[in-house]
Amino acid sequence: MISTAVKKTFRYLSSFALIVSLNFALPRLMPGDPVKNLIGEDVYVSDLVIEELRAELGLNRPLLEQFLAYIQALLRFDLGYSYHLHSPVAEVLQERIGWTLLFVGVSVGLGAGLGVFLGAYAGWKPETKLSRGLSCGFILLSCTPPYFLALLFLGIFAFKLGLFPFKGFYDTLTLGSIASHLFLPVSVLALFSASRNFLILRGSVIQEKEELYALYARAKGLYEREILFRHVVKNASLPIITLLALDFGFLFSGALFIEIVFSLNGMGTLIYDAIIGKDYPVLQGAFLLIALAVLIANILADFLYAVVDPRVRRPA
Amino acid sequence: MQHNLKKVLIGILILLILNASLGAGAPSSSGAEAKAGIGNETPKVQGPEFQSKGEISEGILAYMQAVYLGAALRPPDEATLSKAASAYLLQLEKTKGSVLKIATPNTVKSASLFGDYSLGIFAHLSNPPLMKMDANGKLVGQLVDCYEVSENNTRWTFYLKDELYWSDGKKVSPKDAEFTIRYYGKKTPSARWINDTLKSSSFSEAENSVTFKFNKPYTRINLEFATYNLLPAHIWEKIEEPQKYIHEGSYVGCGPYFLKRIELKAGKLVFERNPYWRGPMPAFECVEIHFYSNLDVATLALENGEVDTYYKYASSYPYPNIEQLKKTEKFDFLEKTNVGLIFLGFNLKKAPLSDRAFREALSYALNYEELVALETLGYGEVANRGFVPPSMEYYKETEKLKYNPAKARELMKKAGYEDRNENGILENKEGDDLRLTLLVRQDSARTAELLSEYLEEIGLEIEVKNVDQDTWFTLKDDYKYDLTVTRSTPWGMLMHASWGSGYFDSRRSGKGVLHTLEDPAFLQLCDELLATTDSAELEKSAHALQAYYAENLPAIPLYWNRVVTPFNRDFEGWAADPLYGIYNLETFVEVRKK
Amino acid sequence: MQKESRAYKELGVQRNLGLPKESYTLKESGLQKFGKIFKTFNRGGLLLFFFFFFLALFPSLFAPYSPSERFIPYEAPSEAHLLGTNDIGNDILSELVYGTRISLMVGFASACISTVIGLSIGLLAGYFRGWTAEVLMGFTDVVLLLPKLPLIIILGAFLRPSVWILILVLGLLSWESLARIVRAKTLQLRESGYVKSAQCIGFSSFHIMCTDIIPNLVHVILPKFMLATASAMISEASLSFLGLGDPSLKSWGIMLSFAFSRGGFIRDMWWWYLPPGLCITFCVLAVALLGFGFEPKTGVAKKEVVKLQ
Amino acid sequence: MNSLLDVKKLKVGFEGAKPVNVISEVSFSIQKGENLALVGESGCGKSIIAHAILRLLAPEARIEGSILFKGRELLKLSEKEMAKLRGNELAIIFQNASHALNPVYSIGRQLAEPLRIHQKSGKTDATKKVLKALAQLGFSSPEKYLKFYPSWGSGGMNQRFLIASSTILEPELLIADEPSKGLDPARIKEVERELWVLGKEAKSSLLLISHDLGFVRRLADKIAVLYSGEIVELAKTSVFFKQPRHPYSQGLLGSLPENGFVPIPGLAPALCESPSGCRFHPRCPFQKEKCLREHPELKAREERAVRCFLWA
Repeated sequence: MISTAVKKTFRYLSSFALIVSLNFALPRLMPGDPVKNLIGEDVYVSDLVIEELRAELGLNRPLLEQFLAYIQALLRFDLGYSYHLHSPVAEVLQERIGWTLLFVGVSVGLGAGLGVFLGAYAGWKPETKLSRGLSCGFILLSCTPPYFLALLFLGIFAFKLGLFPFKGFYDTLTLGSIASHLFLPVSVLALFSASRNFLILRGSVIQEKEELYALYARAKGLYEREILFRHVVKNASLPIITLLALDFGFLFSGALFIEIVFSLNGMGTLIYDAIIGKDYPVLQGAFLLIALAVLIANILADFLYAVVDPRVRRPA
Repeated sequence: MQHNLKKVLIGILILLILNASLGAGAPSSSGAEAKAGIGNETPKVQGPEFQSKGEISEGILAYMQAVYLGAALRPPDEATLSKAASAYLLQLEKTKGSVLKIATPNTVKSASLFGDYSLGIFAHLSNPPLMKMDANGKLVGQLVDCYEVSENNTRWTFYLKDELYWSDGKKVSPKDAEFTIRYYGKKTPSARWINDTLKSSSFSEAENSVTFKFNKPYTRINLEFATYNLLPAHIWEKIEEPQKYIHEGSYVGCGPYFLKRIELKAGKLVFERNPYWRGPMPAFECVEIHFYSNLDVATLALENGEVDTYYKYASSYPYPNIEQLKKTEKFDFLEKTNVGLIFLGFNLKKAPLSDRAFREALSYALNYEELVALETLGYGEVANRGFVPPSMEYYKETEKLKYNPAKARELMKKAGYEDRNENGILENKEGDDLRLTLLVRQDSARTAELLSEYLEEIGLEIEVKNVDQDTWFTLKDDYKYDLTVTRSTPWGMLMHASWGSGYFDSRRSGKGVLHTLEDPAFLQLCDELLATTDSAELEKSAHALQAYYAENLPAIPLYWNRVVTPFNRDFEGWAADPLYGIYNLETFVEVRKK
Repeated sequence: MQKESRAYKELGVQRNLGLPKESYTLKESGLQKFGKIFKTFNRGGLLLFFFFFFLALFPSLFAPYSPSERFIPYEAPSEAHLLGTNDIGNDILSELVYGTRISLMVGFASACISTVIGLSIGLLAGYFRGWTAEVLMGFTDVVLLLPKLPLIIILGAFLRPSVWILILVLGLLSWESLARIVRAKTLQLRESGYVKSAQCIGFSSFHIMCTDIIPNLVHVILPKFMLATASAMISEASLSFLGLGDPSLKSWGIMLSFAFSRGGFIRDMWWWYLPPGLCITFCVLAVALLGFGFEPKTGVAKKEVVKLQ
Repeated sequence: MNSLLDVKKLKVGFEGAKPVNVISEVSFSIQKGENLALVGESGCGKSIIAHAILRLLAPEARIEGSILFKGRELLKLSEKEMAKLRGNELAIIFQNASHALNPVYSIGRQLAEPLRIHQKSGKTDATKKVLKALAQLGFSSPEKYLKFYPSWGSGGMNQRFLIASSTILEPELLIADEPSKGLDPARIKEVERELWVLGKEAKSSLLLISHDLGFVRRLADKIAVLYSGEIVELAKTSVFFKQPRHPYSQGLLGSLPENGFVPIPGLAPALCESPSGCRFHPRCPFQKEKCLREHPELKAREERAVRCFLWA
């Protein structure tokens, strides 16, 4: 047991180290020059000034030197300074990650709950019209591009029915305003993660309900629903744990489109602007944060899996 | 209602006394003017129900001087004064809490006045630049009454307007103007030229003027000073690193409104009426700029009335969405010919585009009417060979571009480009097929489709290369293309020697700039334009430049489009200028609900 | 994780030969299981799939005009143009029909690439424990943690933009989740009786993998293949929304992004943006229904009998 | 005579592509406190009868005849009423214990479940009962097993957990489906003792399903031999073992190790294709021409019922 834990941590550490260096290399591989981006489109600036700016941002040093400086700064938890947002990257990320986690976290929670509940029902009675309808509905959902659904929702609920505001995390910093502002984006992202969970869980319940323990539960006197929720669902939702961890990366990029449509300035738009504007420190910081989040999500999933499924761990 | 009125009355009296004390404290200038005005007739207390605070306070001032200081003045009778004061108070009361909302896709990304490009533009309302461009493209003073240029364009003197007050009550002094220009010069990379070329600067409180002495002649200073926001010296002196100064709270401004709050999370800027603004009183207490990162969402917000109008820097309201707005019958449209335009740029450093005859023949291959119809849905017109649109100063009428594929083929043949091996593609003089790369960015993908269709019709093989923004800049700078579709912004057209010369002059570099023209005749024309500020000479050189374009076709303007700005019908008083569209002081002071 | 053996199979095995559950029975080997599964197709999915396949092979039969022909722009649906015309006047129906081939190619080709890579890495990592597994899974973790968006831009910028580059990019970036699931499943299958017995009998590990483990992975691979096709098509559409796609591709994804960027949504031209969206959805629905076809059918008489003898 | 369980002319068939009937007209009864054993080779339908009694068959099953449990007709009960009975008065022990227990829940929770469902008893009081049941089954320190999981223990331990779980409410009728399957002789002894103790203390009667005759001999009062879906011989244990009448019973006893380990030739027919006439005739050493054509009735005489023409 100890050796697998050591091996696993070594594997995670090495991949994380590789990610850190890739985070450094990736932005610099992208075409385009951050200094030119900084100056803006119409302005004429002499080359002297450009060189001065490049020196100021430390981009004139050889790559290796920049890389070492980046690593040293990282060890001091200093993520550097954003070129475009003019403030330390750590602050920018801290402010944005809060809102994005709220928005993505709630959607993932809702999505998982909805997906598991409806998936369990659809798996338990696959022949009924309702579960067939649900299956096709959720397949349709999982195949529509995220921004397509977001725009449709906005068009119908915010524009035609005028039920919800159009943009921003809030108008005034009150709970009511945040809730009404985030209702549509959360429902779109929740439907998305629900559609992925639903499909996986439906298949899983169909297999699990054939198991002998389900029959024995019935022989113990449990009635229909009780068998499903007291016995089958826990077994069937094991793959959901790994799916959520795997999907964590997808949810950040999926949220990007929803953030663009609903004009929420969360992590998605931050990364998109940084890519367009070649804001290296922000890119490095944001990718590091996402890699860390996905890594923690996976470690958490492995741990949670061991807690939920005793077969994986030896007797306490 | 009664209770509010009483409270406001007391408030206004205190303000006036404060003003009066300030006014008295100020040196003779305002006093003299007041004396001259009062002597013979009652102060100007008439006109529309809006009294500008300036007139009222002068009236009361004169009354106080007559009653308490025994000045030999005929005090204005109480009736007109009290009517004016109560009208003013009623007006204040009525517009309490009224908000003008503007939707814009130019999102502000960080609360740094110096760092964020869009915030710099929107801050014009609270910290207006010294100069501005009027409706027909002429540079006039905004916070400045007039300006003088002397010693062959090295000494510029600007005379500030008198009744300008910062929103914290202090009077605007020429010291602020001098500080602002020097501050920009030192702190922002794009204004570094000021730092290098400014020899000396001085200001005089007496004439309320500021003078700048440069070490070499500059003719475009009036244009440059239309972009630097006037900053209060007593606040910004303390800020060492403006680029890194993040501040979401209120900024002190001297415009009709001051920037109260920047709320990035709610996606809006909030401006509030400047209590010390002495000009005509704006009709709205607040102006809110709402950012929408998606164009369609912004148009939806406009349609169902969440916002009153739409503004995007240097471009029009999306043409396909206009028809939808018209259906709601709630909107009027302000149309002005755009100073910027979409044009087909040529790589003049590489055959066959370096050959003038080839470019001439090519100009006949493009179906301009269809381009206007499809790209601007009718909100545009076929351009002239002179490239410069009529909305620019000293516009010269030149020959219209014509679509005639037969003539295009004929001219190609005459220029020596024929299809000798009958494979449907013309060959160049050395005999190999003409394969041209058309480099385009994502937003002009459709235009590229149309252009390649037209050019293939006359026998040229076009390979369209769709690239993202940065790849376009790098490939353009390395001249790795034959044709490219790109756009010019109003500010870009005015750059360098103006009339679009900034885009072609090979001595310049920059993101949007093609720098393809090395022809000495063109360079000489540019230098002439840069050397003079005299309007007659400017006109002559401008016309020569436009004739040069018509003659040599360094680039073909695809169409001249019109900047369309929709606004809610129950508003009136919008004013637009070519540089910043409706986002200018005149609009915010004049605009009212019907 | 699909359970390794179902009640009926193991009851049945035990009954017939009276051997303990762990024994190897030729009758139930992986290969035959694979054949049995393939027969149970879902008719709806098959029909839909072949309709799109046929559409991709012979577009000229269905399309009234050639996709590049231009008429009056922004026209509403009429008999001349069943789905109206787009912003530069192309007939939307013809563009849709001609877009099938490219969309199917992008969707399925990248799904195949990601499935093949994911399957092989997962299988190897699952079957051969020890160092190879660690290295492979480490590599998968790295790809999992890599941010997708910049990679797409870099690959797009360096290589000449073409449909094959897009397929390669989409294929290379979506295999890691399949690899992890296949590895977990292979670890389970490796422990099961018939694999151990096959090893005792001396089959080569490659043979064991092909005949026993892969057929049992079908239940894992097919739903994943469906999800991979769906996400490939969606990413292609979303890329163009961000302005990173290749507009000369004329696929459904590009049509969808032009519909949104050229005023289709605002002018309520649902006949412009709904059809490409629905085509992507139904195409993936076809694969999904095929996927569901492989699920064990409940209530088949013979199965019950075997279960409870 | 109020027998505990009275099965009359039970017929079980399955719908589907090719409808097949599996059990044809089986009748037997169990008195209170009496143990009956259903014996037969693999594939003769023993388990199907057990599942039919508890109505655990799949929806496609067609069940005719009647099953009276304490006078109530089980086939008429709704699923909800049936659920109240199962586990409470009528319980079953499945054959493969490791799969019958839910892998992700602890033994403590699974054992307490019948208590919480049927008697709505509180957590502490349920745990007390569970500990008592575990002690009864011979677990030295039962607390250790509350947080135990099925995957941690051996097949034998799981078997005892399963028995504890099915008998915790002291059901009146306990059906044990192959409890001795796959266990070593020592374990079989333990299971035998546990079932015997249960019979004595809880006065619950037992329907034992097995193919292990030795095991059945010690536990059952009456024996019914099943062949290809029908009962061929029904008799008291002592009488049966002394003198089996039906050729198949004789064959079965003959195949015991202590009787010379003589196997019955041929294989049991699959349930869906049963031979004509007497179903045992292809393997019967006393096969007569009549046996091929007619199908013998089950005739009861001298405390025994045999379905064979020899038993006239």
